[in-house]
Amino acid sequence: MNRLKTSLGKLSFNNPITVASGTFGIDYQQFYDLNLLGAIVTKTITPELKKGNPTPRVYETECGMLNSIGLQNPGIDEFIKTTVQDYKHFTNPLIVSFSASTIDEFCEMLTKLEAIDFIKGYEVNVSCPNVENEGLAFGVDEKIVYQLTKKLSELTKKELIIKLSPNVTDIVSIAKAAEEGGASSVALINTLLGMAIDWKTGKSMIRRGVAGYSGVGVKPVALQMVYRVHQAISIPILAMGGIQNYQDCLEFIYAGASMLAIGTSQFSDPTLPITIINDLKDHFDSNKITIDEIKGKVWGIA
Amino acid sequence: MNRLKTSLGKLSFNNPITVASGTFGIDYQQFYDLNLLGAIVTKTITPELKKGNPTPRVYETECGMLNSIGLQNPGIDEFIKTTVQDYKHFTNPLIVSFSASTIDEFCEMLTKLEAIDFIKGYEVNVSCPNVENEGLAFGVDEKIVYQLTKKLSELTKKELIIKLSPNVTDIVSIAKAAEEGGASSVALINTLLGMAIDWKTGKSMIRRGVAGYSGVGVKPVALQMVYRVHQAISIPILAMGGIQNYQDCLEFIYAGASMLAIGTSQFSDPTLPITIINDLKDHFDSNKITIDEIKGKVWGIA
Amino acid sequence: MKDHKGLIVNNIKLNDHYYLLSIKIDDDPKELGLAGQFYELKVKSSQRFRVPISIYDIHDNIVDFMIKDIGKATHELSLYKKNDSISVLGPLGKPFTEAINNQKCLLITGGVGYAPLNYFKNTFPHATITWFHGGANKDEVFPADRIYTNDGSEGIKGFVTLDLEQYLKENMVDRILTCGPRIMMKNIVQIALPYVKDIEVSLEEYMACGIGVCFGCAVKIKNGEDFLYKTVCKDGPIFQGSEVIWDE
Amino acid sequence: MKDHKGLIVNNIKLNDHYYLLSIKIDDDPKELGLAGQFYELKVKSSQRFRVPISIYDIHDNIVDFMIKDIGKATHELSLYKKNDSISVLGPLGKPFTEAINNQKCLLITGGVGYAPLNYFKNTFPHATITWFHGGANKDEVFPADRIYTNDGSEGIKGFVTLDLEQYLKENMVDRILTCGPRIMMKNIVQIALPYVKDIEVSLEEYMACGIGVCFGCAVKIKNGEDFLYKTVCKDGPIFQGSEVIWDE
Ligand SMILES: Cc1cc2nc3c(=O)[nH]c(=O)nc-3n(C[C@H](O)[C@H](O)[C@H](O)COP(=O)(O)OP(=O)(O)OC[C@H]3O[C@@H](n4cnc5c(N)ncnc54)[C@H](O)[C@@H]3O)c2cc1C
Ligand SMILES: Cc1cc2nc3c(=O)[nH]c(=O)nc-3n(C[C@H](O)[C@H](O)[C@H](O)COP(=O)(O)OP(=O)(O)OC[C@H]3O[C@@H](n4cnc5c(N)ncnc54)[C@H](O)[C@@H]3O)c2cc1C
Ligand SMILES: Cc1cc2nc3c(=O)[nH]c(=O)nc-3n(C[C@H](O)[C@H](O)[C@H](O)COP(=O)(O)O)c2cc1C
Ligand SMILES: Cc1cc2nc3c(=O)[nH]c(=O)nc-3n(C[C@H](O)[C@H](O)[C@H](O)COP(=O)(O)O)c2cc1C
Ligand code: FES
Ligand code: FES
Repeated sequence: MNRLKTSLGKLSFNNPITVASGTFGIDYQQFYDLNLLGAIVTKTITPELKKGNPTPRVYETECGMLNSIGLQNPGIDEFIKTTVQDYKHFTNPLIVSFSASTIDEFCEMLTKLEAIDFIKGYEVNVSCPNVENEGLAFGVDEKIVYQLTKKLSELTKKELIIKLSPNVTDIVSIAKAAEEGGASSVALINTLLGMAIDWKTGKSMIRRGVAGYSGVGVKPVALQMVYRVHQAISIPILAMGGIQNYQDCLEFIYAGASMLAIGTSQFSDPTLPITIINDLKDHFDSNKITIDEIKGKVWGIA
Repeated sequence: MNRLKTSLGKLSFNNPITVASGTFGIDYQQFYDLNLLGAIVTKTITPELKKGNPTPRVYETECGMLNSIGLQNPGIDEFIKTTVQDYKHFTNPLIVSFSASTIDEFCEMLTKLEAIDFIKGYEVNVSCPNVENEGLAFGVDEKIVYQLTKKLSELTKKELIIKLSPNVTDIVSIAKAAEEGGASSVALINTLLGMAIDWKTGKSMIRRGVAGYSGVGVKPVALQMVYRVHQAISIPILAMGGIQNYQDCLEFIYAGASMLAIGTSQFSDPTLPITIINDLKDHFDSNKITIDEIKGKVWGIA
Repeated sequence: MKDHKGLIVNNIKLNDHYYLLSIKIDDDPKELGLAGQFYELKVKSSQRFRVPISIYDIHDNIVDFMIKDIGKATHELSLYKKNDSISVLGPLGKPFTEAINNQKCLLITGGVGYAPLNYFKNTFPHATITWFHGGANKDEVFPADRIYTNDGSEGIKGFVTLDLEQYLKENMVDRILTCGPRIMMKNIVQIALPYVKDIEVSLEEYMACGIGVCFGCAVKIKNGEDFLYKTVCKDGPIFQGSEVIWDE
Repeated sequence: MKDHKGLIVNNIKLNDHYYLLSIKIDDDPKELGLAGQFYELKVKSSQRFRVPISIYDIHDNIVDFMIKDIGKATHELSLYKKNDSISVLGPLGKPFTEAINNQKCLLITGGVGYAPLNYFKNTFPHATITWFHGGANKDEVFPADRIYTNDGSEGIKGFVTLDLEQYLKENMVDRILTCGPRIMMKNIVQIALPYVKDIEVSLEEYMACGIGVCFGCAVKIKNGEDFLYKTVCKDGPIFQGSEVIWDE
């Protein structure tokens, strides 16, 4: 019996472990068989090539890291021609992350991706600036999240995951908007906004100043958001934010996650996703429980 | 020459180090002379006695802590009668933190506190639920922050600090609202919303579930907010969030802080504020710089 | 109360789970603490909070702690060696009430709850002390007048409260002092209160500051018909059992 | 490229700032890496990122690293002792182009930039190698044909580029290979490019993944009139100096 079986809205997985968009690439196949992952999530692509931000782009903080990659990617056409083809022969579900600066662009991208049968789902990155809304991120405005999701959900029958930004006053209302718009699941959290400065010189450690904060330091925030969102919506949750080991995964499952992504922690330990899968298997087997049995079952709250 | 001299809007301080509301009490005088602090900030008080939340109320996470004290305090009248009297004879400025659930209550509290001449300033905690606005925190709504600040600023000539919540989409607009309303400075950040779960049992480590996250794990977020707020407003900033040593203070000063508060880090090291003052003095003296000379002078951002 | 730089002078393994850590503190021995008080030990594995540990004994300027290895901090402490230094904050909290001569004290402890009562016993040699101690199994057992284990591996099989009512019917007891699992202390108060009014319990709660400023370590204490939260670290850890609200 | 469990076999202090760390890796010696490639070492003081360190030399299945103690990770590594184990990920990146027989190679290094070129020199004994090395002071100096120090405490006083143009005017050089501070390499390219087209530079950038997936370690590389970002860890660290956009 596979106690690790899980699913998002329209996709089933052999285990609940996947990778966080932008922290993963085909190169990891040098370390393990990528089919062992519950699913594969690719780095966010955009309508056109993006060069990315000036450097320094990454910095390690006491409890995590900052990144300011600036969505460097070759653009959707090149992605379809080359990058995505590397994933053609894997048997686990392939989820493609994408982003754009207008709702129309999002729709055009989805249409292009729909043509590729081995893509099984989409993760829609709504943390990017919306040029039609004063450059505010799509993901901070529930009305726009609803509109965007509605349009996209009408264009596909595949798994449609909306990946939420944590830099909002009320993530619950944004998650609800995604659900109402027809998302089949939500992913959270993307990076928090953070910063670091060299105390000796006053120099920003990241060229762009403000950057994305991830890693173990964001875990309590991610867990809180997963919990609150799970209380409020009925579509499944792909959770991420600071996961370092199988114990962290269990916390997120208790909070309401159906699926988990490992991001930052891969950098120092490339085979970590596999270690976690094995540890989870041991845990579930020896405790004779399944994911569904404990999902969202956090207790002791009054 | 005292290179550590600094000020907020209407108050000058011998050094930039104070304590974060709720993490400090008169008991620390058993460890050092409280006059050594740049200023003293008391725990938030409310119009009536508050019993506080059920326990567990505190939990240590990998990179910080969660708290769910629930603003336990004896209420303003008892505070005026007893607690605040303990601070009568200190020579450094005393700043009193207070909070309420309606704007009128805030104003009534301020009026009561105005009668006490040795209170030199106020820190207005706007992270509490606003009963007139669906129980949303005052601090998430810029219009309400403006209204509240405006009313309070008309009632006092003392230092008026608005303490901002980081759990918002756009802290900059909230800070601007405080400035426009007549605040003489802003304090940030209060705690992020966080959570922790016992992975073995699924039990919430905090009885209320969601709690306030503080400590080193929030530092990148705090720094980012201080930086962005400093870019946008011209009143001074009292910064806090994960400060553990004088290097952290320098980061915040470069980001734009005029004054710094130590919170969580005191718990494992009660004399930490004094250590930090001494270290800062050494640093500023040996580098022959003053706070004003480096304040907000972060560079290398493009 | 001070933040002392302590020096480990001994760390003795008592069994697989328990050890006795002896720390030399350069201060007036009379200032080192009273029975029921505790220290907050600074460890590397817990950077924000310290570890509250009761005084097990004091001789000259050495404070003994009896510690049970249950997690990262208590495990780290088990590895400390002679001559290691450690920052210890204390003594903290309110002690047990002093025992007057010949006062008949019944001590009831469970597991590591043994620690603070050991110091009580040593502090008041002229009190008349009877000690019931219970634990899950024989690793949890230390010298006492009556021993109980859940699994019967030593002493009487059963909870430490097994014969309590019987004992109180047959014996005059002035005071009960107890430390152990909350459920044990709750049962003791329920059983014993009709016989003994003065029951001092030693409570535990997660702590942040340890000195009474943060209100983290709150426990519900009766306040007329109502209740209020008191702090274990400053108002306690010793409370009157009759005043604690046990049901939560 | 593998995540190896390495075993420290030696850690020799060269001077107050530099040490030579030798790590045994159980793998085919031929797979352990080429000159210009590097490893990512896992340390406790840096939990998220590893520490990129160039191959200084390889003999049998022992990889030597020359490390400068400049911060927490490099300091931690200086304390590792024989028989400690360490996780090392590599070899990573693209190596220097191979040297063909008798090819006239001018190596120019600054400080710890000495390391990768040392392995280059050892790898191609039949190349004709001239080596200029510079450093701030004599602690930064290692065996070379010409030594420069900023403070004149050893060799010629001045930057390593002091006589470079003169030398290139007087000598035929097929290739230049350089590793050191960015500003040094930038100057070298500016001075030498009129004389030598083939200048390989070894770049540094903060790294997260180390294997080319995160695009953290980007450097600006010319792309016609425009530019694009390439990764130091996978596309580099070796680039043609003429293709790097030096002004940022
Ligand atoms: C007043 C007082 C006196 C104590 N005296 C002793 C003693 O003499 N000997 C002894 O062995 N133990 C004693 N304890 C319990 C001891 O403090 C805990 O066992 C210890 O904190 C567990 O830490 P850990 O990291 O090893 O375990 P973990 O389970 O890993 O604990 C993680 C964290 O949880 C908290 N925590 C866990 N258990 C407790 C607890 N019971 N009370 C408070 N916080 C807890 C701490 O913050 C700790 O850092 C006492 C507790 C209190 C409050
Ligand atoms: C391809 C490559 C090869 C290298 N080869 C060597 C070598 O052979 N010998 C040697 O001594 N050093 C080498 N370095 C530099 C070495 O990686 C840094 O000195 C080291 O990361 C500093 O870490 P720290 O924690 O000691 O210093 P800190 O200043 O405390 O660094 C903090 C963090 O900053 C980053 N960082 C700091 N400096 C650098 C840097 N120059 N490059 C990349 N990241 C940095 C790291 O993420 C580090 O964890 C190389 C760097 C690269 C990119
Ligand atoms: C270097 C880096 C690049 C990232 N790029 C993307 C991206 O392209 N698209 C996206 O949706 N999230 C991106 N993220 C966010 C992660 O997918 C993830 O949401 C976040 O890092 C939290 O998880 P973690 O703490 O496990 O890393 C990136 C994160 C990092 C560290
Ligand atoms: C136990 C605890 C209690 C707190 N109580 C209050 C409070 O009463 N009022 C308030 O404005 N902030 C309160 N805070 C927030 C702190 O003042 C501070 O804003 C926050 O902890 C971030 O700083 P730090 O990371 O240094 O702790 C509390 C924080 C903690 C940890
Ligand atoms: S732990 Fe802070 S009041 Fe007890
Ligand atoms: S460090 Fe990730 S691409 Fe180079």
